[in-house]
Amino acid sequence: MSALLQVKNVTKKYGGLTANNNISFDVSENEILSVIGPNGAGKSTLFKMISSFTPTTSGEVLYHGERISNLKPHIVARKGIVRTFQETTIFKSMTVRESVIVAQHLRAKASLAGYFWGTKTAKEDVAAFGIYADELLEFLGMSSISSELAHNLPQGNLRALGVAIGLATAPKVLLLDEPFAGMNHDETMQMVDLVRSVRDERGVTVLLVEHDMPAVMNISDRIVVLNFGEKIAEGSPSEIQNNEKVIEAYLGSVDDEIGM
Amino acid sequence: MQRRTLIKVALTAVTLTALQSTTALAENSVLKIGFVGVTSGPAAAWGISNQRSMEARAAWINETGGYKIGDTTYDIEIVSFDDQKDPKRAIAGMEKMAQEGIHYVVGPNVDDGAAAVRPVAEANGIMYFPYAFPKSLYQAPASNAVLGMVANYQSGPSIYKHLMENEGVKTVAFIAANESDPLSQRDGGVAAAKALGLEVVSDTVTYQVDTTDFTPVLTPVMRSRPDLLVLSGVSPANAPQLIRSARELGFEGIISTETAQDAGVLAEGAGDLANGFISVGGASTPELASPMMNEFVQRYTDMFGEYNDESNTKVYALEYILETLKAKPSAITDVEAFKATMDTFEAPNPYMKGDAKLRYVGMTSFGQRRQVAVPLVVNVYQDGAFETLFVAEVD
Amino acid sequence: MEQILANGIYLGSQYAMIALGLTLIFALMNVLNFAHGQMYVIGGFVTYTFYGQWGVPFVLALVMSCVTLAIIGALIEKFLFAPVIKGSAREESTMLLAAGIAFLLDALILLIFGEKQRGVPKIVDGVFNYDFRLIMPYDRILICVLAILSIVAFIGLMQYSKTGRALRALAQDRIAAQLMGVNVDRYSMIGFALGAMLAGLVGGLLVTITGVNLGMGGATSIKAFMMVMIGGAGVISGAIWGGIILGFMEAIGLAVLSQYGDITYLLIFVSLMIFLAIRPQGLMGKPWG
Amino acid sequence: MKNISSKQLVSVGLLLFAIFVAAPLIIGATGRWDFYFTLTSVALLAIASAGVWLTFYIGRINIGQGAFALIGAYVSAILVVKSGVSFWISLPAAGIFAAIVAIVIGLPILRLRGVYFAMITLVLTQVVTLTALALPITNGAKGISSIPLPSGVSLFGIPIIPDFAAMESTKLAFYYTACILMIATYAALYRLVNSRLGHLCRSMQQNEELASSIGVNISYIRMVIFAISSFFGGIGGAMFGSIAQSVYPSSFQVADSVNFMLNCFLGGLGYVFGPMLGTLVLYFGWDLLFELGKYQLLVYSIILIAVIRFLPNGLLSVRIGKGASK
Repeated sequence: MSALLQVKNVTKKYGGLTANNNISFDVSENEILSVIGPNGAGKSTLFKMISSFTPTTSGEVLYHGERISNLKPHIVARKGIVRTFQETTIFKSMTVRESVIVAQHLRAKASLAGYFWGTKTAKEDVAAFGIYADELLEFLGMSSISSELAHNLPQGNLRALGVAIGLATAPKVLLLDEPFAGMNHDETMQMVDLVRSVRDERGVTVLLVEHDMPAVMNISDRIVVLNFGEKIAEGSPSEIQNNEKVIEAYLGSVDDEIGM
Repeated sequence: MQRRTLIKVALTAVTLTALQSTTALAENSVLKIGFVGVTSGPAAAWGISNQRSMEARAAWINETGGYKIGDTTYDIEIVSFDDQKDPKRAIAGMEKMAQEGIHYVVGPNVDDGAAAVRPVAEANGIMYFPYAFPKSLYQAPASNAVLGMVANYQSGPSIYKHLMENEGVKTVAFIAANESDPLSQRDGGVAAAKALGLEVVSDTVTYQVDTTDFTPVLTPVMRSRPDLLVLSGVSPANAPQLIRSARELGFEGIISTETAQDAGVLAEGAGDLANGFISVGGASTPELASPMMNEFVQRYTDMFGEYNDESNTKVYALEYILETLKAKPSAITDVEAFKATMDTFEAPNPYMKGDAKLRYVGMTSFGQRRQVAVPLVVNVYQDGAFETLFVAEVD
Repeated sequence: MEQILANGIYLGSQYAMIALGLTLIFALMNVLNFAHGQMYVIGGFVTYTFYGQWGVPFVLALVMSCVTLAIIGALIEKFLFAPVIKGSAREESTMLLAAGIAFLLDALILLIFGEKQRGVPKIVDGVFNYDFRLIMPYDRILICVLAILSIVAFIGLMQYSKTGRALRALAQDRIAAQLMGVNVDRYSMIGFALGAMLAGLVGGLLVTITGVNLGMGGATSIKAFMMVMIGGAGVISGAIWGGIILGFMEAIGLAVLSQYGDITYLLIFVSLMIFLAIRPQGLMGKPWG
Repeated sequence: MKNISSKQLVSVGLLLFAIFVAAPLIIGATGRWDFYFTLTSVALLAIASAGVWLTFYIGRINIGQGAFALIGAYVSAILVVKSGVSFWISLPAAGIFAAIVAIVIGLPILRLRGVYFAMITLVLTQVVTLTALALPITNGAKGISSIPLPSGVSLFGIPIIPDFAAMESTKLAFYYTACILMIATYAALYRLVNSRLGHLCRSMQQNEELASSIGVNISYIRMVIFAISSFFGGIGGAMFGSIAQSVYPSSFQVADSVNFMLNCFLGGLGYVFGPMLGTLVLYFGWDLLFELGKYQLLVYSIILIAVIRFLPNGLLSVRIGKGASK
């Protein structure tokens, strides 16, 4: 498989503090890759750099060989790399369906002025948005809550809403920010299934940053492990599970979580 | 919501009717005279002294049986509108006056308001008496505005000339607030001073209207060491502060302004430092005030608790309107008759000793008689009161 | 040069005090208090009434200003801001309330204290004059010292007293403060009263120099906003720096640019806009959404 | 796009009826001719307020609309007086110029949020006032006065010299012009808010980061919205200049900017027609309290405070009852 997304020697410094040091790895097409690491390992920073929400200090991120780091977030999104957020980042006073419709911005064919005047293309767009939204919500099993206001949703649904908003943009790569955080076992399992079906049925490459070891082991094709801003390991779940450095990094604090 | 609105509307209605019923008790016919000016906010002092002098005079007239114009005796009612120093509101105020059937309005107090109400006044046949100096308001083709006081381009030269001749003033500095009226007055003052052969050593320094501390503002002016410091169009609030700061910075020359000031305010704000400050006033200094002026001051004080020396000038507009109407009763509803009367009108000035006259002037400045002949009384402040420096006439 | 420095310190110290009260209220409740200037004016009028009219000693009159404003502030918080904040979908609604209160206070000031400029007798006579290079009347020096002392006292209060610690906790994180056992409602009221009191105190102090009139309110509020912006909203040290910087900008601008007349403030405003474009959170502030 | 429901159609019909039939009839019946100017003012201020409301819609508190109204007034006045352009051409020109200025100023300041944006726009009004005082083309402190009436007015057959019959129709002409402009503004606003651009604005108002993650060019949309907002401000200001036939640096002040903001708050930020209602209530309310004399401001402010105290989400929140749950 060829590399779809390449992270090349990416470094981020905040003043004297190095959050990420010289990190490189590739993400292949149609794979689920997880970035894990203990608290403060630099996962979030890396995630933000890949989605261009923060610039790199040095190094670059390539998509199809084209640089996507240090751009504006919306431009990266236009290229097909879309991130999700943790649950608090939603469109609070929109319904689920409205959120998903708004999120189809990139699929619009008409111009903004076209929508204002109500041209034919715009009308077709609007109709298409609705159909796609309903289809997507059904796919995600969210049809029953499609007219709920987002801020009234329980936490589990919020996560799914985040994924729905991300998927509504019809991304090539979906970047998920701690999709399992704060979930109980059942919810986690549902989410795992969801993420998998996103990849399997929609052909979306998934890169996720996560804390929850069992879920990551379960879902990932490959895993990249960070510690203190450095990449310490990369490989399949079973390789990672037996990697000395990883065990050392996680020793004590989160032993039980890894289940070793 | 509906209940609440209803209550609100009901309350307003009740208050309104209550107020109206109190004014409807009079037996005489009522002659309404309008006032559109600023009676709230930063410049409230200008309008309030105006409004109160009208109200005090009206109450006095009504108490003594009314005002006889032609065969009818009228009670005078003052209808005031607070324009908040906003030209848009001033238009609304003038519309309101038209609505009340008023043809004679005092105000507005500032240039922009006076210019903004012009279309309304002309369209509705309203004569108005602004306290604003732009000449275009009074020159043809404009014809409905009558300048209610002495303009700075008229008083300035007399003051400068007096000071040149009597005090040996040779250099002058101007300072003005960064606002339309004061800046225009400064420019007028500078031109007048230059015409008289004075050397203008500083005329660029301005201050924000909201300045509270004038030391930094005045420091560069003081460096030019003028003989005379002119505070162009200074508001009564700023005058004492400016005087105080100038004196504290060691300024020993003369300070003057061409607007009316209040002795009490100067005494409180600058104390002895204000001694020698020259300003333009009406006729209430002991040397000039007639018994009627003294009674007016007394009645004003009784009515509002405290007199304002700015009212010396502002009492005149109402008097002019009434006297002119008395001379030409048909003008009550016909401003053209009023205008025609203005050219020849003359009546004794009740507020001044001697044989001063009320008449319309302005031929020199405006080419038509669109200014009330207020005596140009130049005052000098001394220990809490004004003394008359000299009196001049405007033509 | 000495004169500019002295003017800058003098202006800066009084501005900093004005900004402190505003920023305190903002930090605690996210309320942009449009009525701050009016509170300052009331402080001036109260001191004027007690000291200037009734001959009460100046210090006592100052205390009366503080007490009056603290009471007004507490009442406004308890009966207006607190319920509106609770009932409103957006916290911006408090801006409308603050503006309404500014109108109300303006109306009350006009009715109670009148439209005239008011001043009080000088508290100290004489002018310090160093060879005409540095001229500063003694009363200004005294007020400047008093202002700096008040600022120090205020910082001390915020830093070391129980109330101050509670207020700081509240400013940092309302919910966390509540969990820590801080009585949020009570301390919001205390904080608002304290902010209003600061406005009253500076009003009382400055009436001896600048006098007071009802028009000062709105302009004072806007100046205070600018200082808070320069320093960073809701940060105490920011308010102090903002005040000092604005004071010096005025002192320098008025001295250097005097021959161009009208443009000092224009330049101050424009440079402020440029500054904020580069550093949106002000000098000391945290980025705030 | 939602179809317009019959209820909405009825409301719009009622509004049009009120403006074009009921108001003139009532004024005619009661003889309160001065209400024409009051209503004209309301219409024009509502146009400017609509702009402020629109910036709220992308989550920015705009206290600088007075600046753009002043710019609009000056552009129109300068074009009419100095270049002899017809007022009806200067009107859109004023709006467009205001929009261009908004884009230039917006580039740096639209990055600011919350109180910072609010306060910098507050300063903006003063900047424009001071600039108008300093520039030669605006005639500095002397302002521009004696601006000719809009040339189109001659169509109604109005001489400039006062004439009773004629003056009433000047009022009427301005009233209708202002109302038509207002209706056009709100129709455009309604359309905009319910079109894709409006949805994007809402998404930005609620979360700018999330909006940019779904590919919305937030800085571009901010700019577009701010430009449209200022366009409205410029139009409102230009019309006012034409009615007053004069423009001064103080024609629009900080107080006006604050009032525009208050109009929006009072009407309710969640409702397109909120600013229109807010303007009507605030401006008309002040006029109705005229009889109270020196207590006018006192009563006005008490009523204002009472409304906010009991309806913190704006007047329209009562009717719809939304937003009460949070």
